[in-house]
Amino acid sequence: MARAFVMEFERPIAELEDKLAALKRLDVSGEPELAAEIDALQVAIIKLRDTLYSSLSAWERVQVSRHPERPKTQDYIETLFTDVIELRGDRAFGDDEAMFAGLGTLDGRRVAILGHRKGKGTKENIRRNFGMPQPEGFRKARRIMQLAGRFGIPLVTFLDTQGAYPGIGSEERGVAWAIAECLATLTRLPVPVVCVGIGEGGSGGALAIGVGDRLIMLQNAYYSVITPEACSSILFKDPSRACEVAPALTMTAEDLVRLGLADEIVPEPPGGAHRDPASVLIAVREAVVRSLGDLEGQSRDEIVARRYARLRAVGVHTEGGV
Amino acid sequence: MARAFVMEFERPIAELEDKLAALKRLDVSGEPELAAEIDALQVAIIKLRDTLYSSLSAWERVQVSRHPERPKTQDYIETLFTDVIELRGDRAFGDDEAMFAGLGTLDGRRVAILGHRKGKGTKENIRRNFGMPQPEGFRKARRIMQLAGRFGIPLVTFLDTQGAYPGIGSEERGVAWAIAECLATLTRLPVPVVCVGIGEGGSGGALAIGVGDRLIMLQNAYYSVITPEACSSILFKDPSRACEVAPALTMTAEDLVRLGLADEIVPEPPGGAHRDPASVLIAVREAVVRSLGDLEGQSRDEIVARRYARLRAVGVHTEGGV
Amino acid sequence: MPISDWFQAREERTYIPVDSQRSAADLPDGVWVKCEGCKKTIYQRDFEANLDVCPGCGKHADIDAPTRVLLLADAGTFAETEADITSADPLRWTSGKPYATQLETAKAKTGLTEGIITGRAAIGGHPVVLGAMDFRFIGASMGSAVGEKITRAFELALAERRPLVLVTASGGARMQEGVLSLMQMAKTSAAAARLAEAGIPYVSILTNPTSGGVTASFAVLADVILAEPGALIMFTGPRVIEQTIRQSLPKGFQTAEFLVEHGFIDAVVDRRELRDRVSLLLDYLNPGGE
Amino acid sequence: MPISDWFQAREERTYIPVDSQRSAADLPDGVWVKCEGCKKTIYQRDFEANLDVCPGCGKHADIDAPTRVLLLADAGTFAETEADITSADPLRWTSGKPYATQLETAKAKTGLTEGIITGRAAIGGHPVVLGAMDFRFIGASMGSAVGEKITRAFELALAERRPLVLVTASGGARMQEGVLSLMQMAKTSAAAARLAEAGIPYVSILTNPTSGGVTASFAVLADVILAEPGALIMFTGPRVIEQTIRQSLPKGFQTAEFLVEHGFIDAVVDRRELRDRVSLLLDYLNPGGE
Ligand SMILES: [Zn+2]
Ligand SMILES: [Zn+2]
Repeated sequence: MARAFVMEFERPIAELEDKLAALKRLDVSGEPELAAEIDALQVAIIKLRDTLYSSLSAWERVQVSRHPERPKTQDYIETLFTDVIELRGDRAFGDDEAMFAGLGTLDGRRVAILGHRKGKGTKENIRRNFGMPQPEGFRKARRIMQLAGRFGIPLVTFLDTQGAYPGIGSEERGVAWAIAECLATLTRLPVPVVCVGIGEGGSGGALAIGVGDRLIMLQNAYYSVITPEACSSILFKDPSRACEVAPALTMTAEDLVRLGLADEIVPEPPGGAHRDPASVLIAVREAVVRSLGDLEGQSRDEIVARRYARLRAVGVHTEGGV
Repeated sequence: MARAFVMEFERPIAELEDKLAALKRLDVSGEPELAAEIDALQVAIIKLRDTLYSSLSAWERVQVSRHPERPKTQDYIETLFTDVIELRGDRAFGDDEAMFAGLGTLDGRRVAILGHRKGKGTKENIRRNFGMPQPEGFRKARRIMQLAGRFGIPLVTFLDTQGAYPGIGSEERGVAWAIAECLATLTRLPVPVVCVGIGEGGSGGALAIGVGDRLIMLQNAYYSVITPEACSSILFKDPSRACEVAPALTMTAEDLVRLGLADEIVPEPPGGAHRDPASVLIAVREAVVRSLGDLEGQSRDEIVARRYARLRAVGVHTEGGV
Repeated sequence: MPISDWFQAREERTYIPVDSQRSAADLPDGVWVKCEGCKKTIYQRDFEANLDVCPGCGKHADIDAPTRVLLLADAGTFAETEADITSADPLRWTSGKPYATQLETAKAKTGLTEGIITGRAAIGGHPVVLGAMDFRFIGASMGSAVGEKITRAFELALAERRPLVLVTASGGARMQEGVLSLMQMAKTSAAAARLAEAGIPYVSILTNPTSGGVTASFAVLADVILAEPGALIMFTGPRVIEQTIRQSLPKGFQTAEFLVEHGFIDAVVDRRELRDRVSLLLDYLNPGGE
Repeated sequence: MPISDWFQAREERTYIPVDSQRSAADLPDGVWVKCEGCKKTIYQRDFEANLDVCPGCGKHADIDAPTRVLLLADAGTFAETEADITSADPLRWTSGKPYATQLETAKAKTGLTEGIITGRAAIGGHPVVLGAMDFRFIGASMGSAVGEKITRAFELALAERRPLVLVTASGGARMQEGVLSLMQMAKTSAAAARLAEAGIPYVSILTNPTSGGVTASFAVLADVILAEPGALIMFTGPRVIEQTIRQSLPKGFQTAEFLVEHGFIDAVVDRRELRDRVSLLLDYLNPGGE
């Protein structure tokens, strides 16, 4: 795999890899020491990566979650589902390519699919606005939620966005209204909803399609009220202290499970999901199928009542001095 | 009243009025013949107007319906209703001033109000796009229909438009979709709906708020699938033969009553509603109040079922060779 | 018109025959048609085998309602309904060409009784109610008869809890029926809304051209809206808009692709994939239990 | 905080006193405030008599939640609910200023227990549930406690079939509660949607400033949305947008007036007319019979 992008905290690994690559370019025939050094380096790289990834900090996970080679919504849709039909447009203003909406079949189950859609490469990323939806994207999502509700089709969503796009048009066309209407619809949707955090889960833009009956988080995915950089900017007038605030924000998969917000974590290989996409995709598939199975057989009223109870329990406050 | 605008067919009256005005500027003291001539002219004008208006053609009525001094939606709202609250915006793109939406009280009844809103004078007309709504206007109307339905508030609508605005933005933002969604909502709205044709009733743009349980037409209002000019353009590649096609289009209040589409006609004074707005406003008020009274006391299901039956009966076709 | 007559009807369609010696019943190899997109000539036989899509440029030629039904319905499943509904001439319209004459001409030309065919059918094994409009019949404009047939299609779908699939192509309202024609927009929209309330799926397929009162009523009230490539879909026609705004319209304005970009259509689907796509959609959209 | 303390709380608000000798309990004639709009000085007494609206330029100064309740509720009708709900520090947040300290400071400064007051009240004789946010309390940001109080307000309105009136003012989510704060958007939206399903009216009044996660959840899910003149209402703050798009924003961007023009707010209402307008609205919007 071409190494196009190095995360800050992986610099030591990258240096070893550079060294290894240089050695490999030499002629090792009749140079047993060289060959041994290569072997040693390869082991060292694996060990270093295992060590680093055995205790990633929150901020390091955020970086992994943003890795350009990380599997994207489109990868999940293409790999997990068959018979996919994309449904486009908000019926009011536009079709937002930062949001995928459609139908697909997963292990024989017919479901509706929503997902933030980052691009691969600059051109696609520009078209998809780096996965940051505008109001049209949320309105399309809401339309497909309603379609799923009308026809009793379970909904699976993939979260991977830094948030709604912060532009003039977004505000002019009521991004807050669009998100709120998604939330109102999604929280009362009378079909099972399974959400999967596959990468970034930034603020209201993620939440708009990120509330359901099950939340599955990839190990290095995050879900946060605010990006660490933005939080750092507010607290310290300086975005560079993101690494300090990231742990405080309780945004990692582990944090979410501990807080009772996420139901399970799909482990990632050392180095992150992009180091072995197939294993991650298979594990996600398994988790989603299992979750959908768990949620089967409830009446529409039960589904809505249970989701309300689940949401109702979220939060920690003090009452009557306790 | 300043004579700012003369309709083609009223030219003979205008000429007599000019003559009368000229005589009146003379000193009549000691000129009994002059005084007698003035009296005679005044009588002649009244008689001529009575004669003309006793048998207006369809095309003449269209002209009257467009008279710039004719009472507008805003006049009806201000005169008939108390406690009016305007509700603005489509919650998606804009607020269209060509469509009024709000709440008001009529003879103690609380109702929702919709109406095409032409302006008075050029400046206001430009702001209100000459009463031709764009998609935002229809979406606002639909929102207020839904509000009325949710809270059991009867709806009164005032029709006065040449149609939806035929512009690029209208098409880009889905005017057809916006009108269709109005129709779907309005035809199934579980509250009484009374529509009043006060002037122009052009095509889908009028229909979008013009379907209900009662249709009251002013004597010179029209309601048509197409404007006579546009029809003439299609048939003869020449808009000037509007006068020929107007009667064929069956668009006058009388036509609509005969076809069973309108329930009653509010008579207008000779010369049209603008010659005596007060009497027309009072008559409209009386007709609307009576219609609302007639529609009281039905369940939501009954209302919807009766409206469907009413619509279901519209149209004349041949079946089984009959 | 019974289903058995349709193959014949299809043979009788009037393309622009390059060879004017064309014989309707048995096409010799020498019969060509000219693609309206790339202007190239194509063997009519090849053209029809390709469902009237130009093998060169992909241009979808307009097709008639019987052909449309043949392309969409599973073989032998279509059973027409309401075939005896046809237009009266309620207003005794004589402006321009008399309406009665137009109706007679249209019937003779098309072999149809109105601008739409409706019936029960199966698509990919799914029982459906299927309707297809035929632009050759006075522009498949919506008068009382078309409005009634569409309304009954909605009502049949509701009564039998079958999904409804409608293929539109229409010049809009039928002005020869005056305000009665306008009111068909409300009638069909009410029927569509009633079907939606009952949770029965409705898929519409907008084909070239769909405009005016048809676009602004039942055609766009579907759960899923598909369109054929290049189809012009609009409320107001381009000439009227140009006259109003006194400027020329952007390229691609009011095409299916333009409408997808603006959020109004779910997908543009090649005619050759339409049946599969509709069938797959119906796999997902099951009539809900009421 | 009992209602009787509010008049006192109102006296204690910190304006920008031109005369720094200002005594809280008894305002002498010499106490002035400076209008943030036209920068003119006004007798504080006159200013308060005018509901903190500048008599000169009409600028609406920000007011606190107790004052807001006084202005909206019929005299003596407000009975606070859930007054004992306050924020915990679930994440033991210490980045920047420790959250626990911020909470203590806010409580001391405002005399409130959280960034919102809720309760039963009457407005123009209509029994309602009324809530008002207080920006002085950590920007009335929505943490678990605010989210819980709002959710309970919706639930109380549902249980007693009373219309709900909420006055918003908020910096958005309370980041000191991390993702728990984000989830309050979903919780409050669910409660709002549930109230709407039951046909109970909900009127929201957006005041300066309302932003972020509050705007993008319960605040805009109302049947009728009013706003005060000049109020800034947004999802993303102007600085972040400017940094993203690298251009400056149009004049009036994100004001209440801007949002009316763009279709998102029903009306901008002068504070001095708000009570009457809400009361009139409630004349029209009756809780539907379920
Ligand atoms: Zn071609
Ligand atoms: Zn001032």
